[in-house]
Amino acid sequence: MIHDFNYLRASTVKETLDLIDKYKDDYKIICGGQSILILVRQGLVAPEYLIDIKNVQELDYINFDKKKGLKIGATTTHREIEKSTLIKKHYNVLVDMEENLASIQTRNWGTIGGNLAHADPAGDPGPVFIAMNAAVKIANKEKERTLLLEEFFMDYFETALEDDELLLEVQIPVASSKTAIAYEKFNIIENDQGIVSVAASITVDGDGLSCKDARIVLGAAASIPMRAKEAEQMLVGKKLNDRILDKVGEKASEEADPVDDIHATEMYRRHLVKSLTKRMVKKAWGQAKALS
Amino acid sequence: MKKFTVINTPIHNIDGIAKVTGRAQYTFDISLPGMLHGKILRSSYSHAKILKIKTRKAKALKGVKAILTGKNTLGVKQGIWRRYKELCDEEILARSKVRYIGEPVAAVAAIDEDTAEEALDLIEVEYESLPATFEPLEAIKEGAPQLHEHADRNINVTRHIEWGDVDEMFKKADYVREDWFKCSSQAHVCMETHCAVASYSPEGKLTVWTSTQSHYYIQVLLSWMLGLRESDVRVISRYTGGGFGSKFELDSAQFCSSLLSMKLCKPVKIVLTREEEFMATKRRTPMFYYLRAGVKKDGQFLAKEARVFTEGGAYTAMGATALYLTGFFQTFPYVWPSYRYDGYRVYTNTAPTSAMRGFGAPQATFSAETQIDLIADELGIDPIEIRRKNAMYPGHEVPGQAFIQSCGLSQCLDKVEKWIQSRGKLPPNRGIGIAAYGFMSGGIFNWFNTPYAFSSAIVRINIDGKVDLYVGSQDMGQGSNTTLVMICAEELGVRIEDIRIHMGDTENCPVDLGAWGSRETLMQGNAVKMAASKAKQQIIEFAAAKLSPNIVYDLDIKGRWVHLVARPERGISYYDVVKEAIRGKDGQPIIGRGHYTPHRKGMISPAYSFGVQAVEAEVDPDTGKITLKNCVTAHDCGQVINPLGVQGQLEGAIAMAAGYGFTEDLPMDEGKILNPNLVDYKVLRATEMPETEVMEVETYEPEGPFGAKEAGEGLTNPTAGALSNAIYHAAGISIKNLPISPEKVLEALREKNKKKKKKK
Amino acid sequence: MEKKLLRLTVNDEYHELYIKPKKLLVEVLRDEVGLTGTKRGCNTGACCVCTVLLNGSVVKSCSVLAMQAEGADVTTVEGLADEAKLSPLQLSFLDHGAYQCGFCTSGMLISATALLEENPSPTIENIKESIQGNICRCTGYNSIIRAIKAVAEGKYKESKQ
Amino acid sequence: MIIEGSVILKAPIEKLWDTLLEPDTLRECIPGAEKIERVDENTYDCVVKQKVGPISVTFRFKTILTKIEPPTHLEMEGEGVDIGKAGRFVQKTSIDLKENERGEVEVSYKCNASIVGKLAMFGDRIMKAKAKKVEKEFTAALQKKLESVV
Repeated sequence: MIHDFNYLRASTVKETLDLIDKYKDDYKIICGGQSILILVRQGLVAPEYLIDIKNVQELDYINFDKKKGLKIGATTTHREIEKSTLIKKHYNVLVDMEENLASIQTRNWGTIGGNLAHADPAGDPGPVFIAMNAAVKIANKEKERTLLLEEFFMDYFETALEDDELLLEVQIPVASSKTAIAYEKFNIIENDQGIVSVAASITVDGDGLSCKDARIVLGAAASIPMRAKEAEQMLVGKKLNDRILDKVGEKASEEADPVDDIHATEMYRRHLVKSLTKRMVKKAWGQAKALS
Repeated sequence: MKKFTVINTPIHNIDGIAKVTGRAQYTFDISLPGMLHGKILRSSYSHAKILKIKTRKAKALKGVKAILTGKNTLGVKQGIWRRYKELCDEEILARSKVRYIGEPVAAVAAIDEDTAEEALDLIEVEYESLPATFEPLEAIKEGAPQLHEHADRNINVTRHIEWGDVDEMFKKADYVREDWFKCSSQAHVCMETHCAVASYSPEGKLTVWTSTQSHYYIQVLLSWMLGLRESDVRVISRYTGGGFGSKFELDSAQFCSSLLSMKLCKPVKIVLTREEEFMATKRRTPMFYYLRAGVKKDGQFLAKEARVFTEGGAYTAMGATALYLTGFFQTFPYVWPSYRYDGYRVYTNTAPTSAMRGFGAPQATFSAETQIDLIADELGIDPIEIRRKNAMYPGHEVPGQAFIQSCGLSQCLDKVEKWIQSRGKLPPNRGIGIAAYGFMSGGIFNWFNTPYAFSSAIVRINIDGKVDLYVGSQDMGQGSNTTLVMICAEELGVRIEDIRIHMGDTENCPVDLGAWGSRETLMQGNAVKMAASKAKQQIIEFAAAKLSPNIVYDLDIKGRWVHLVARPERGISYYDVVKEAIRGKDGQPIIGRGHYTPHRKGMISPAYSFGVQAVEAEVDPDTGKITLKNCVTAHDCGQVINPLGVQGQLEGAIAMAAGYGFTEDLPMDEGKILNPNLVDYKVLRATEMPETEVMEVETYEPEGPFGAKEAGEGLTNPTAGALSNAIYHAAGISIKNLPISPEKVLEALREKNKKKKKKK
Repeated sequence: MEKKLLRLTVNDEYHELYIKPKKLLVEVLRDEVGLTGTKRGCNTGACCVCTVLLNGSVVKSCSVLAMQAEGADVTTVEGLADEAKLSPLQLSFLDHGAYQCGFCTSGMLISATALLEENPSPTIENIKESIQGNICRCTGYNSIIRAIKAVAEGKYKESKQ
Repeated sequence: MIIEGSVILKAPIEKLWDTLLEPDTLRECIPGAEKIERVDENTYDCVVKQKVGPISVTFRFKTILTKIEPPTHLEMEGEGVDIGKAGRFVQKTSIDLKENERGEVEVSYKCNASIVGKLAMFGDRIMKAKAKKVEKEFTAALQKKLESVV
């Protein structure tokens, strides 16, 4: 049952921040509402004030600049990202990721800001954005701040957002011309939430043979989308071969901290982390090599 | 002239336009003036005594109109197996004890759903927790907590089937193998959840709109539970949003809304939430299967022994039928010279398990067909060959159980074999598995103890030639209305648009037991055919008088043309005859009545469908993930009535049965279902459906209308077994524990590799 | 809780309604506007039987607060036919038996309508993706896919009606 | 849902036993414990608050010691409800203390906990994850607390 709430519709960022500040003791933000509404409907979340930012047009944008990179406003829908020609051209992995994110119905109404703020460790954008070294812009009434997305996620459904803060934008830096990113999630039903997911970003050397930089991010394998940093390190300076892939997969699997649930045991999740890590590193590496 | 004019042409569902325009009104859509909304408080204990229920606070809530508990009922223990008192064990609103999480303990009516739900939180129930038991193999042990006083060791029903000399035949066997199988539960997931709108009037009449598969059963069970005369309960069900076996027993929405409405004399609507649907409505019966089979070197079947323990849940429901049918269909569709079956249905503190599409047969087919492939492999015999060798054939008698009249199994095997050959060499990690199956066309055993014919129909022909067809069957989407209209049109010699069907209303329709057990085409179909034939006879009598042909000529009607069979051009328009006939009958419309009850047709069913299904699947050895590629079915449903309907039934069955095979499950923790929502319960989506192909093998079933048999549930039987065999042939692993999750596949692959290494 | 004004256009008809802010779009369509063709099948936004077009895009009307549809154009299954003239998709669904119990049908039709609006010549893969979220427990989807494909292939042009 | 594990501590077994039964110990170690009071010899009144993202629950429940075999074995069970009616919580726990030859004590515990109600609808995944986290924090805190006993 949905408990009654006061509905407040904001149309600008300023208006939103004022409302948040005013009602910071007992409010929730709703935008696409694809996650929060499920909880509200079960009566598990019952805020006094619901602040609707769906109409905050100024946060609905996708901007690209060759030097500064990509900026996506928080109220941009998944579908806008999926269909953006800019993104398709420069960050195709995001299109792949979005195409496999839930149903079209969800992508049409759900927003990127809402997805990140909900902080489900099984969410798709988190791992991919972290692999891209994304940052988020956050503001309260007083000031704005920027922090790396990997520092934004704190725990299951917990973020670094303070009670008076609003997520404004995702920022993705320009990647090196020799970087490629691959993402895959494992599920039984297509477009379902991943039982485990892995994003890998590989930057190759000038010769294209060895790895200059690597980022491996695991989804649904811990309380937050997590980087497998030791596994990443094992790749740097190395040439790609099956042995190293095996080792990197093993390491990522060790680093993961998954749980047992009805969809998979902890052991199986670790196995999936290993398999997907190997696949994604190989795939990204192959693509990066093709770039050079 | 063609053999048929209507039958065997693809006809879209006659309810179609209402459905594609959103005009079809389901119970979920019904709203009556002054209607209240009800909610049900359910037990959060798997086993507990109810000490006290305090409703004062809840009653004080503004907008709450009534709160009822088990104390406000007549205290009847009901059950659908009415013939046996000890199997009537469910009160629906528990009076003194709850036996599963989700069992109703109180019902609230309020001005809206939110208020009713708020009231639930204010009802205080004092329980005394009791030790509980959840697994049949535990619950049956001496000393396990007992659910019902009458059931020692929680044994609810036992069933023994035996023929031939099993022990002797085992001695003759060259090869004997034993296997254990575990068949999981499954949720029906009707898109329309259980719901009812009940309206009681001070005259003493109760009208209930509900989403059901059998308005007759609901009428009878409600009248029993509420102390009303059967005819004072009217049950209406025009459109039902899916049934699959979950909607022919009395449910909590129907009972509680009726009870509340009787108290308040106002309409009360109760719609179960999806969570309630998962937790507290009935589900497919989980089974533990022990199988021992003895065969000759050349693959000839000799002896089979089966022992089954089913997780019954807290009440009998239709579980007694599932227990019998799984034992019977365990030998299907083969000739086993000797067979011994012992089934035990065990009460557990879980939601009751009952009927679901296939009714015990999918479990039987999965275990039997998986074992047959293991036997074939061990003996080096081709899977098709071993099945062909032992296939049932027309005229076969299953001793003491059934007589097989039509049977197209061997033609089905031929067709599927050809298809497999056409696939050529498969890519790595791909395999094709087959499973043969059969199913009944309606049940014979009268456990409900109905004094009525199993099916009845009335045909009334009006002055303009329009035919009113009254049936008691229920169309829940399977298309029985269309099938019956086609049968009626064919028999009468008119067109589909000449017929208007009336169903789903106990007040206007003759009794039929409802849409379950794949009974409508054959049983209701026979009744319709008989009614139409009787009406037709009257028309022909008039036509004969008018045409005055030589007495040796025979008359018939086809395409609205009443004519001499030998000289079709000599005839008279159907419309003209009808007009005159009615005039000649002193203005009475032409009426034909039909009915059907099987007599002398064995214990199970008057007729059986047969088929063979091949599933092509791919296994990812890295993750264990299964992908369905193709699913091809050769099916003998006798004379096909509506090819479009058969195809729809087949494809729908594949989606549901493949889900049973590898994605759907109801895991529990201490009796609590862990995935009571459609996020965590994995139903196949469009993206998971394999390519499907249906190959009809037409036979003529003497007992069926125009030779037709069932084409509904049987199709659910083979898929899990065929999938399990496909995985066996793709990856060399046999998984005997449903659902075949990627994790189980991976584990089995590891085991296999370990053994391989050891051998080296 | 005080009711608030909601203005929206449903199937080309303008409505001004006073609703509790907690009402979902599906509830307003069914209970206030009186169009019961749109169904509900779950409480978790997982079955898509409640799919409607909101400003031309498919959404789950159970996962949109009605207040969020302020000023919007909504199309439900009741808006697909032109009086008695069924839309090509509706006709094709009939011919292909692309429904059984019919409870998911309105959502399916709306999803398919949106697909063909955006992509008049979809592949089978595109069709599957477009109805990926919509659960149908009866048909096994393949008849629905065939029905949509037939319309995309031009088999239900105006003349056919 | 079963949570089990063990810690090895260097302290006299009797002392560990006594500390374990102190309400303060439990209050300090159970994450989110707001109140744990001994009502009688074998009964504790507890209020534990838990939070997963936007969802907060406060379980008010009784814990009864059902088997006490000092200083090696303890069994308890409890049940209660969320004050917001989000669910009913049931737990059964056994704790074993075992001395080894090195003079250390292995404290092993097994808890079978279950939540029924709206909260459970939220998903097994989250519940399990939360339980794992609570367990980790509990073990760490208990270890610290018991170590301080020495």
